[in-house]
Amino acid sequence: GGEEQKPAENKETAAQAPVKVGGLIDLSGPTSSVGVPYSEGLKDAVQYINDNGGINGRPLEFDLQDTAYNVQQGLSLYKKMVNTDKVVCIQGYGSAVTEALIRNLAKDKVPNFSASYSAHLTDPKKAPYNFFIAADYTTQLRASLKYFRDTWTEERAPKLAFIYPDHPYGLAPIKGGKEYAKELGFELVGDANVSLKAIDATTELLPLKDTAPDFCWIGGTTPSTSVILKSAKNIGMETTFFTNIWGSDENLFKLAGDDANGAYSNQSAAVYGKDVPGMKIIEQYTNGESKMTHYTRGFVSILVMAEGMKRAAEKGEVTGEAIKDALETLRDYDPMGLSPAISFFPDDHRPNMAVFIYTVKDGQLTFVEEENLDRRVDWLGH
Amino acid sequence: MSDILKVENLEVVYNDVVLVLKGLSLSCPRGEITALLGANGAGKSTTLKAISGLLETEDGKVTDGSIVYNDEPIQGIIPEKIVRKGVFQVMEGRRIFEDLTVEENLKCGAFTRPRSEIAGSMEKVYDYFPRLKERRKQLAGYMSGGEQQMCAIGRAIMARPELLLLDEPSLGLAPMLVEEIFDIIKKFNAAEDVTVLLVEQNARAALSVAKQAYIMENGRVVMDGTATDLLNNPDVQEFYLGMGQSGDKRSYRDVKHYRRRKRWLG
Amino acid sequence: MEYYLQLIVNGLVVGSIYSLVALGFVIIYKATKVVNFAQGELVMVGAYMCFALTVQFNIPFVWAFFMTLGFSVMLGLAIERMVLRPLIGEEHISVIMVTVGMSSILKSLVQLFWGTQIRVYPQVLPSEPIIVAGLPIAPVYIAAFALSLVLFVIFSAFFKYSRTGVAMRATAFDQQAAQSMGIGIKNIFAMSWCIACIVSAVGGIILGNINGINSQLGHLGLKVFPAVILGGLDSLLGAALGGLIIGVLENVCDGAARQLLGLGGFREVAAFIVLVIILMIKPYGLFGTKEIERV
Amino acid sequence: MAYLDVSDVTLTFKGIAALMGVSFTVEQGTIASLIGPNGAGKTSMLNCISGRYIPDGGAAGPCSIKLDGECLLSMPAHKRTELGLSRTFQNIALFKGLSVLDNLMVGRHSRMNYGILSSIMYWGKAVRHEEAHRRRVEDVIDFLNLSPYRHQHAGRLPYGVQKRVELGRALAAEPKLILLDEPMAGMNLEETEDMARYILDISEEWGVTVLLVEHDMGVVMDISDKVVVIDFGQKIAEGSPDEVQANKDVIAAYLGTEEATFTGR
Amino acid sequence: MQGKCGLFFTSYQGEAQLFHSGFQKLMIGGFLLVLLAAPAVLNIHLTSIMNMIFIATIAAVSLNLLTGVCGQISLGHGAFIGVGAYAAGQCTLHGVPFPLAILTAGLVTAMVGMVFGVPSLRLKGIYLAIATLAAQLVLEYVFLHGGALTGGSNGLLLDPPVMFGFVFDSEARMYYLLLFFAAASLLMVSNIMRTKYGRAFVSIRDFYLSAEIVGVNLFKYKLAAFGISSFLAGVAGGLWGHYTGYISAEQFNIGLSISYLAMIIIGGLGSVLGSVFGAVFLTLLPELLNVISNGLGGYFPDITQYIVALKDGVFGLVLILFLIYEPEGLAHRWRLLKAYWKLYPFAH
Ligand SMILES: Nc1ncnc2c1ncn2[C@@H]1O[C@H](COP(=O)(O)OP(=O)(O)OP(=O)(O)O)[C@@H](O)[C@H]1O
Ligand SMILES: Nc1ncnc2c1ncn2[C@@H]1O[C@H](COP(=O)(O)OP(=O)(O)OP(=O)(O)O)[C@@H](O)[C@H]1O
Ligand SMILES: [Mg+2]
Ligand SMILES: [Mg+2]
Repeated sequence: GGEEQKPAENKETAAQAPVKVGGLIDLSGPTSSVGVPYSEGLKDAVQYINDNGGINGRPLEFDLQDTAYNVQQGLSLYKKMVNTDKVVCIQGYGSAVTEALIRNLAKDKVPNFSASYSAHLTDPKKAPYNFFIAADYTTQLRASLKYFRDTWTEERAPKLAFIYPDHPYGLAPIKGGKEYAKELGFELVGDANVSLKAIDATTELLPLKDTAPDFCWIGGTTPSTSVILKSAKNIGMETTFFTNIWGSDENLFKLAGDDANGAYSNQSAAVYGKDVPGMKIIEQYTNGESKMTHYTRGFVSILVMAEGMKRAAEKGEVTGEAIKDALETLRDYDPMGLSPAISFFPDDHRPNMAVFIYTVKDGQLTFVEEENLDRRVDWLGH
Repeated sequence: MSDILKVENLEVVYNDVVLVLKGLSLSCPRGEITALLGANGAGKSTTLKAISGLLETEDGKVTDGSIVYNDEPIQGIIPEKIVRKGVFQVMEGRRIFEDLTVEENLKCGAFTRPRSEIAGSMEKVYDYFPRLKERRKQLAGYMSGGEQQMCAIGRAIMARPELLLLDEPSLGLAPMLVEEIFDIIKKFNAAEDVTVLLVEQNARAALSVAKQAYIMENGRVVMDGTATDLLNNPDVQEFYLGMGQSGDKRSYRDVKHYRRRKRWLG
Repeated sequence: MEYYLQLIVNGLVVGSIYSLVALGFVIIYKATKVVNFAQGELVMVGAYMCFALTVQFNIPFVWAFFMTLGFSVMLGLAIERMVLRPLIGEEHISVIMVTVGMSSILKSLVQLFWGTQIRVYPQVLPSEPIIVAGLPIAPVYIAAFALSLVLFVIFSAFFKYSRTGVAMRATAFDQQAAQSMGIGIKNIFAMSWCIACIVSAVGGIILGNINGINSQLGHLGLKVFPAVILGGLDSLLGAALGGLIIGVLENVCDGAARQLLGLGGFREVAAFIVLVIILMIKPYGLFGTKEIERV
Repeated sequence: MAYLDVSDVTLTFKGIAALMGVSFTVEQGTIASLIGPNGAGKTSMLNCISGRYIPDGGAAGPCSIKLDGECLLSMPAHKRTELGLSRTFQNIALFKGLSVLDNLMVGRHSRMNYGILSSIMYWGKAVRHEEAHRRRVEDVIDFLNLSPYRHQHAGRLPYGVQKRVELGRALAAEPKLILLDEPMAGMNLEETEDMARYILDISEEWGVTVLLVEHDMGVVMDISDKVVVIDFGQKIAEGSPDEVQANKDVIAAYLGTEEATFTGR
Repeated sequence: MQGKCGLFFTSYQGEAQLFHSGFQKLMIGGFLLVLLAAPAVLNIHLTSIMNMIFIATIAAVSLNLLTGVCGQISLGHGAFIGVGAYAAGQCTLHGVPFPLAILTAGLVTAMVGMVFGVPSLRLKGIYLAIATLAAQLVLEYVFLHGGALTGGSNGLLLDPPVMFGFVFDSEARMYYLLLFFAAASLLMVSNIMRTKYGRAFVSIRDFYLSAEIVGVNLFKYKLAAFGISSFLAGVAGGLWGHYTGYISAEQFNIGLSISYLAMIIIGGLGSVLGSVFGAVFLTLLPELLNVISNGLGGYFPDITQYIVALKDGVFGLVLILFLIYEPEGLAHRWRLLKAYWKLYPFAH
């Protein structure tokens, strides 16, 4: 990383033409409660890059726009950014917009770092210009399944149930997850759909309760997770819940209180205050005000993009295509410990096969371990 | 004998463009029935609305002239205040609250009166209109035109006004009911010594109860006098009572194709 | 079968929330003939107001509660004066759209002052569940249930017997005629909006106790439509029952769909489908008064 | 055989009887009047004939309303128009959003038959029909002296004119039988005379059969060939104006005094 | 059909024409020329905005026919657009030529629209509105659970339209395609409005009781209104899908339906021209807000999030202001302007 450059150099380089990056984030609308912190992460990271010499002397110019969870808005903004403002890279966010952009990206040769971690985006054949910095949803699910299987002591097969919203994002990992669960010898005992807007999940949980699962996957958002945990407590459902990165964050304890205790939470980025070099920088940029993991992931997303740009710059022109090629040369790039190491290959855009497994203990996310899977080809894009 | 209402060269404009009343003047002697006759669109209803303050909701404005009630000017005062002063208008076309019951309609009539009065007034209304008593619990909307008109006048009785403004009470009523209603108006006027300003198309009926009358043509009073004078006035007889020269009623069959229109010299 | 019983009980539980919000909706409609698409947002604003007072200015809850009611009154006045009075007597769709506009304004104001992140309420009600039909129920819901019952009784009486209530209905039907009766329609409208805002605020506070609040709380407004329409737009009884019925319908249909058809996520649509079927049989809902059409 | 044949029509609204076994006939080309106290059921009767209400029993059993021998009850309201039936309403029921001209054109709706495609293309049949029908409508406009209002929105016209437009709309449909519900209500003498004249012309020149509901006894007694009186949903008299005027029941139930005929104006 | 002053007609046909004075024809012709020339000067972003406007125009005018002209409030129009998008998408994915695909989309949507229009025969006003809201939600559900038919949660990826070997793969090319369809649908609706169908629709809106008596078959014509309106909605949807190249359930949510209603309200209920104005206005509004917020964002970097919060509010505010101060919509204002110029300089 170029973070050790001395301030002296910025002065002379500041004059150089900036590298333009467009941000298409839901700052309003249903997903904005996490979109906003994520965007803060992006902004601070850009600031950090620029404070440290930018892209080999050229500053990053970050144009953050609100997509308001609206595909039309997203597309129209994208066209403006690419055609009028000539951005070379996009920092994207929601699944709807990301999906809608796939082809335009390929056509315009502009990479997009999304926060929608759907597996099919990792297959360059389908989405050549899509990148992201966290293990895709399915991988996250698989990783925690592996973890539970490994820590499972009893004779009988562990019983597994899935709870997820009936929604593109919720459905994405289910198929792959179930296959792997069978492979690992879980016994699948049932599914339930809990809407992201639900205020109560008793009805959905009742049938599950009777099947007495040992583990329960919750794909959703923090509020829906909290509803599920509360309802579960309410009907006295005893099981181990685990969620993906959107399904639980620092808000969970606030919402669910003690009912959240014992639940597991996948994270792809370090929780605020974790003792890694990157966190020091973040603490400095947020002057100690605690941020959610979404912030950290935003931060990492910029770091990785910047790394790609720097490599491209060393080869020559910083174009979208150059950035893509450069990114595909990344091998175990470590974003200062803020997330598992990241690699991209020309035929495989899975950043890594690893997740941080956290558990909720009395109002805190406590780090358990980093679970690593092997990069199986048959999992690419599924 | 004093006038309870004095309207002096009143001018009313709708939507800031249509000048409808062009300097209209009239006065209502206390305790009497005064009739206001005139062709369609002459401005009769407008006059009443100007007095009761209901113009504002129709984007109409009093641009000139004065309306003096009990020796105090009342133009520009909001309707509910005017009602509380004792001026009550029975609007053209009944305007009853269709999805309220008859009883509830009457209740609304007494909105400005103390609660203690309601029961008593309601009995009085039922005395005037036994028909309403039978249907007290029925939704007013399902009653026939006549029954609705009774309800409308019943509301006025509930309000115990000093000055009652009636706009075409006979509209769409059967002959017998017309008489009945006019009798009741007369009774009401006598019993409660309420002053009545009566707007009518049915000149004959109106003049039969009124003490004095005004005739208006597009926005101006063109003739006034005691009811008897007007009844004997040949012009009135021809154009408002439909009598031939001979003085007897002329048949509608004989009305010629070509149409004459008498211009009044106002 | 016990499963379905539980579904029903739970449906009633969730339905009680719908009833609560629905009542506010019907009160407005009865008194002003306005179909209020901003009902959910009114609820949200109330919730946030109380949140701000209790958490941000840490005022004791009881005080905060009454201050919220006071604020709701002001909100009601403001809305009536600025938004709806100018539209007195416009057609259905205009009034609908004006409330739609209002809803997005309220939404954005909430986002402006409190951001989009999730806010959590101080627990004012005990969290120990109470067992009903073998199903533990959080006291929040009991409260909602009781509250909607009380509101229902109070306002039914109000609209039927009190002169103001009758006047409100009269005004809703024909404003000019009401004026000619000496009814101050402006006060009437203002009053009904205040009432509605208060009811909504209370609903919001109760909601806040269920799963915190965020800028999306307003969605509940949409969920309440089936309830009010099913019951009949102008019927308080309809709103109260409609809410419960929809709650149950959602649950049972959802459960049945999953058990019998293996369909997921049916909850969202179930209520609406049943609603349309019922409307085809009773075009004015279960208790709505049929509009009188004479020619 | 009578042109309009109403036999034993009964109509009840959840228990309340509006019409009880009313029967009467109207001969072709005549003007018949239907009178009676408020709430007697006159409008309800017109509604039954025009198809707004369906009498008890409906199309089942012996047909209680026949037009020119055809049973009306078996067909919906819009079909009856094609058969040559049209009407005006007690409270003005114009299409406020349309110009007078278009109101009358709608009146001809049942006479126009071209398909949606030619309408979308505005081509071929549509164009020809539109123009042809427009000519017919202009005739009506001339007849009723509506030309000055041709392009004005119906809703904004003075009361008297609106009543005329409504009559025009009914005429535009080329009716054989026209039902008029209190066409003179709320009109001043002059307009009443005009309206009376129009009705006479419709009947005499256009040969349209007229069924008139009106409270203005002056008009009714002068222009109608036959008067039917109903009270509380039951027919109490039927006959020539003079007979009816003399009928004790009618006087008791409706006219009040002989003079009443005069209170019309 | 306002009273024409200083304009005389020698034939009824002349009077029935869409554009009366030669001057009017000239203006329209000139305007069309400008539109045809536009892509040459507009940059890609602006062209794409124009394209969105064309699609919105078709959608708005179709909704206006149903809600503005026939008085049947629909909260499900967004979903109908969706039906069209999926239908057309499936067609082209299965190798059906584009024009045919669009036609099919229209017909399929018309069918769906009529089915969901059936309740309108018993329901009125707000009750109907809610029934259409149900349609909206049901269709959203179907989009999401349609399996292969709708691509379920992943949606469908579509290729740019191909007509007679010509590929519409650039904004500019799309522009002409969409311009054509928009113009065609406007013409179509205008024609309907000046023939018996249009009049029947209005009569149903204004006074359905007397409409029936006058001989309008309510059943037939209400369904016709739903059918025609949905047909156009389907066309708009088909174009939309192939324009954006991606269809997913969220795109056709209740919000979309609302915004179309807003368009016709702001533009003018029951007015073809109004639909255009509304579409233009509401498509430009967010773009405008973006420009403003960027402008401001330049000066105070931290306020972006506040501006974002306000955007929604501005939409609401505009809507309300229009309803209060311009209840008859932009079309009405336009008419007044025209009347003013017609009489100029003698206007007072
Ligand atoms: N709200 C309004 N806006 C504009 N013009 C109006 C309005 N109300 C009435 N007018 C016009 O004012 C004139 C007088 O109306 P008004 O109702 O007072 O007449 P009228 O004498 O009551 O007629 P009628 O006997 O039919 O009731 C009419 O030409 C009418 O068109
Ligand atoms: N749709 C309806 N529902 C319930 N009752 C009705 C309905 N229509 C009419 N009625 C009742 O039927 C009776 C006759 O009504 P109708 O309107 O026919 O009287 P009418 O003879 O026309 O009186 P008017 O001369 O005042 O118009 C009335 O008592 C009325 O209350
Ligand atoms: Mg009048
Ligand atoms: Mg009648």
